[in-house]
Amino acid sequence: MATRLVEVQNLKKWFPVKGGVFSTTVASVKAVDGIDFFINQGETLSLVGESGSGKTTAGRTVLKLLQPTAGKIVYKGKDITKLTPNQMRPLRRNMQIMFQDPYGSLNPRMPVGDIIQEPLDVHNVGLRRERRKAVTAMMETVGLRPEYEKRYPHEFSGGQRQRIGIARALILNPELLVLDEPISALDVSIQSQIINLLQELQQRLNLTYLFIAHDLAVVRHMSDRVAVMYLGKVVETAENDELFDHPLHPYTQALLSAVPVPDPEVKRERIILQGDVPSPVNPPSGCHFRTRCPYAMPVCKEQEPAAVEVSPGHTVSCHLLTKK
Amino acid sequence: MDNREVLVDVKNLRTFFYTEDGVVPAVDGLDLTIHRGEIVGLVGESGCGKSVTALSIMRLIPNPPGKIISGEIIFHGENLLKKSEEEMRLIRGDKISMIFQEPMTSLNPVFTVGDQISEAITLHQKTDEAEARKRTVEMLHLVGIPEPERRYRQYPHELSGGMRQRVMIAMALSSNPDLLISDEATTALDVTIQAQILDLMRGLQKKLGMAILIITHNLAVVAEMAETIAIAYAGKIVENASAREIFKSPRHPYTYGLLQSIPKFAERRTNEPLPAIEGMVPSPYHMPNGCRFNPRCPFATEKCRAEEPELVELTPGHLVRCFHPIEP
Amino acid sequence: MAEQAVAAEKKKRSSDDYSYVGMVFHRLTRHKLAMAGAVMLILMMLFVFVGPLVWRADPNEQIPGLEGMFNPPSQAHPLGTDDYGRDVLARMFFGGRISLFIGFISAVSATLIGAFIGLLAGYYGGWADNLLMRFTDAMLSIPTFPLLIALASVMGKGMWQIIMVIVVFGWMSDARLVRGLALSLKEQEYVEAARAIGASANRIMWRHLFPNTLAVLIVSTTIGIGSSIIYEASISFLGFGIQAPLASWGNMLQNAQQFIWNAPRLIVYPGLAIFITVLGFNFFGDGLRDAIDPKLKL
Amino acid sequence: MRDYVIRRVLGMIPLILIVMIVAFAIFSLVPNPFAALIENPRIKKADIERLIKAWGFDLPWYLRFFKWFSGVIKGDWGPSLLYPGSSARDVIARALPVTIRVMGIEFLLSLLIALPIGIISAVKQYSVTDYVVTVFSFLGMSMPTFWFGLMMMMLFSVFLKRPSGAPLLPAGGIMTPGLEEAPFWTRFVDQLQYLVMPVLVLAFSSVGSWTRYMRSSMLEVVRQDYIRTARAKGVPERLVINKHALRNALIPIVTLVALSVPGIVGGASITEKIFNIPGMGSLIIAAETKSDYPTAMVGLMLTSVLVIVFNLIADIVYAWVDPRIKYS
Repeated sequence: MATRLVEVQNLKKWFPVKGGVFSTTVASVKAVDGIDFFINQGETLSLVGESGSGKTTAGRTVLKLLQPTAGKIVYKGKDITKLTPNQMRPLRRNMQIMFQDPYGSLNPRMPVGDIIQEPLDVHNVGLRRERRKAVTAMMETVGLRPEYEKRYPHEFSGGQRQRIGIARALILNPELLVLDEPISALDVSIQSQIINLLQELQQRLNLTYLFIAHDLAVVRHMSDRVAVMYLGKVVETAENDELFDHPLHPYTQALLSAVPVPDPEVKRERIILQGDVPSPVNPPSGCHFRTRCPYAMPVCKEQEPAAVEVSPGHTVSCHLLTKK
Repeated sequence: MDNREVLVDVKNLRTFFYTEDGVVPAVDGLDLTIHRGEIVGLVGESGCGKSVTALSIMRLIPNPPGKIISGEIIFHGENLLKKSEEEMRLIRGDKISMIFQEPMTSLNPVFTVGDQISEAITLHQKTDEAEARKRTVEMLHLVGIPEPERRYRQYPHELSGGMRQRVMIAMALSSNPDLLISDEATTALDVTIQAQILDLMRGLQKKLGMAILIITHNLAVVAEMAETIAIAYAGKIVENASAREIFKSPRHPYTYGLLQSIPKFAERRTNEPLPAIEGMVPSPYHMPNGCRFNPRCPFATEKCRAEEPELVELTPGHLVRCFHPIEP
Repeated sequence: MAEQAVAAEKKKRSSDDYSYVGMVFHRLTRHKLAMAGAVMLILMMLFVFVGPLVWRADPNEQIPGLEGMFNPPSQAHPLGTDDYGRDVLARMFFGGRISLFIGFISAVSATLIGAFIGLLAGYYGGWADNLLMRFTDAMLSIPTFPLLIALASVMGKGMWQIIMVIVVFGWMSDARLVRGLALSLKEQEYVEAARAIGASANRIMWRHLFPNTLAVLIVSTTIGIGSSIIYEASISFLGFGIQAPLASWGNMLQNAQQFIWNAPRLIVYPGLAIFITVLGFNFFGDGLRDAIDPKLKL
Repeated sequence: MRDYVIRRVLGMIPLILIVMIVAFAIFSLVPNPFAALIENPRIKKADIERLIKAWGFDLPWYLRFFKWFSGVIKGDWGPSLLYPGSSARDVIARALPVTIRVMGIEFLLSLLIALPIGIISAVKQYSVTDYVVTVFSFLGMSMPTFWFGLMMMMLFSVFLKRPSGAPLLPAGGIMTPGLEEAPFWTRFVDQLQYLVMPVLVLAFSSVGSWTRYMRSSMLEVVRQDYIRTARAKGVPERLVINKHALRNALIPIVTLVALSVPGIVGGASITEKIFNIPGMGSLIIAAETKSDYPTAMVGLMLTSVLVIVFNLIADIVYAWVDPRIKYS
């Protein structure tokens, strides 16, 4: 049995909406609205969803970059939900994040050597000389030429910048790495280079990935398990092949069928969802997906569906499955 | 092979940008043919010149710094590059329309969507205001916007991304163009919304019969939409064939590499690394000599480094710019 | 073969590889107005700092008697003499030094104070932001000039007092500017990355946010020097600034105003000097703004 | 929106209080005007002490502030020390119309000149016109008004004379004494001559900065995507600028205009002093140098409150012209 590295229970992250004469909180953006998932050591869990699904917020809340509104985050058996930023600091060595935007995620006024070294400085790891050596070694690991350490981010291409981001995230030898859409801003021919690098590093360093993405083809290639999010909720979780071969939630089914396939010979039956994702300030009652669901029933409006484990490791939150 | 009438024929187009840091040959000898009622996909990575091609056809290259240096764009038998600005204006939005990547920033924030569509109608058709308004509501209905009467009075920021792109499409199709250029029109949208918009475009194409030039970096999108696909690399077309040929037997090493490198959605997971194309897109200021793909090409020879290959028809309808095309 | 590759690599390092400062400098040298401004400022500096080495006259030495007053330009006095029979050229040198010094010190201090307040407000947000920004708003809604005069008359009329006064009323625009920048910068992913590695608030503010506001602050200081010089001159012109016999361009002008009918040229010199200096800073600052603005680059 | 306005109006109260206290605190440091009377042997010491007590100068400044402020709230703005026998309110009421006339004309004139020039300059960026406009804007912005005023005076009042030998334009004041009872047109022409120089001096510098604002706002807008969309649908260039771009470019300008209105009331101290105009600017400075704090404080309060009020108005106007902004 694999060891659980992270477990998240009923996690909520609401952002207040201010208004009224005295600027009081009049509503909340329910970005993450009660989700559960776990990640085993050494595996890749993908959080999949469209914009507004809350997947990015979920990733940042797990790292406590955002303070959760409710729920529990357990890291290696330890509840870290209530830790203050100061108490979190030593733990940050074990959990790192890599960002989507290769331009915005590197400080344009810092040479890349300093960018990669900064985590060592912050955590006071080793002597100054040793830190520089570690930086050199790390640059080689991610496929950057160490002699470029004096250069600034704008002198690198998008793919190289993402390598710098990986180097910064890995220099403290973390266990958990949150990958927040790490390749979606890259050119097609560069994406595969970064995917390969991430997979190679995972095997070599026994890393655990929380992979946040919307590109389902990449998710299928990268993940061990997949959790599908819709409007702040996880609607379905399963092993990779199980989810793609037997999607059970109507939203997952629609999502998978909407993905265009790079093969003109394949003609698939497509489920075209009607309408747009509702506002997370005022999500529909009951099941959040019911307003766009082709199978919506009266009960969906009244009651929120509970997560049901339909087969080992495959959980779905849908009234269609509980009705029988 | 294709007996349909040629609608647009781009020949040896060169569009350069003169920046402070040097000359950028964004489009450098590009050829492209679009037939009446055909959906053509123009695919490439950033910097390959695909958007500049679209703006060149529209004659919307900002000058300075950009300039169309040479070439011909034959549309309905006439060279668009020889047209006066006023003649060109009458073609834009009438015979050729265009939709863009960011539906939020592409709509004017201070006018209602109805005003913006009916402006397009009154510009090109002799209609009074009431007629234009009626036609706008029809168009909103046609592109699948519910409650068109109410939406008419709304501002762009009150609509969702998908709705805004529908508004853009309604505006572009309002005068029944012969050619619709879609520049990454679904890139910024979510998968399920992208599916809606692609579905809509396909449906409208069948109904109205216009040709569509789909510009995208997403091979899967053109696989679903296009009959003919042109692959661009560093300002030139490297391969041009029917969609089926491109995906079944790509002949250019770049096309081949690109197809290999994208993860396959329909295949079960393996732990094999993806066959990636090494290196990166060349800097526009320092184009490699010879074939522009040679520094990244596994099959490159001395000849590729010294000479630039021509675009040749290997089999009927299948054009490739390569000295060592991959055998099918 | 390998040598060729190295040569090609070297050749490639032209435009892509400018350091940021190099790139800004490169663009600045192509900016006509910025270069015109630079020339004006260099000439002004030469005039003020090298001039006294060439033309050694005591700015405060008076030629007594009526024949010493209001002399037209001559070999003994290239710009003539003023109402006390003092050498106007020498007074222009020393007045310029004081004006430039006051302009520079007060603009830099105002920018630093503004940047500090703006950074705190922008980074921490919440009540700290509210408090600091309400204070900034209050300071901005006080009409500057009357209070400047009041403060100047209270604090005395020395150079440092003038600098204080200009700083007290000069930091607000920089505070707003930096706050706005800090608000948008802290949404950048590299700031989030710094938080993710456990960097402290101080480190984020000074290592990540501040260096990224620096370029804008330098522009603001450059233009600020120009307006500080005008402030100094205005205060001195109204008689609340630098006091005679010490010369400043402002009080020379104040003095000359009384003699507009008999010696109008005394008005021309200091005013022209202020005008050219301020214009130089404005031209140069605007060019600098264009040079650091990535939006203008293709 | 209503909540927002209420919130902002409530927020204004502490702001005005802070401004008043800061201003009063600074003024209170100015020496007590009656202390100087001790030097005068003809005034009895007891009288001076009575005056000091009546004016509250025996109290610490914060208590004096409360005394003054409660008076202001009750409508008693205190007597003027500068003009014995008049109340501060009367003194201000005399200065206000003078300032509004000069500044109002200057304000409208600057906008009328600057806005079109700024637009042309932006549309023809990098042209000769643009360069000339830019250089002149900078000349205006860098010109020290006191010097420019003196130079103008030298030119129009010292060097240029009428045939009669009188100066071409009067050097200072607002009207020729003795013409108070003259017919309207005579007075009009007379007063107009007094306005020419101050208005020109002030307008030269504000035209400079308004032109820069308009130009940069316009430049920002013309590179937006929706301008490209307008061109792509065939909108004539004239309309692209005058309709699509201008509506957006004016949004920040309207705000700036609203923020500048209080300046019309506050006056321009130095210009008023040079041209000997009995307006608000020179009044406030004269009042504070003569320790006439009731007049100075009322003048300051008036301008500060206007600044704060127009800040709010600017925000409301912003929401009104930009449909994207909805304060909630």
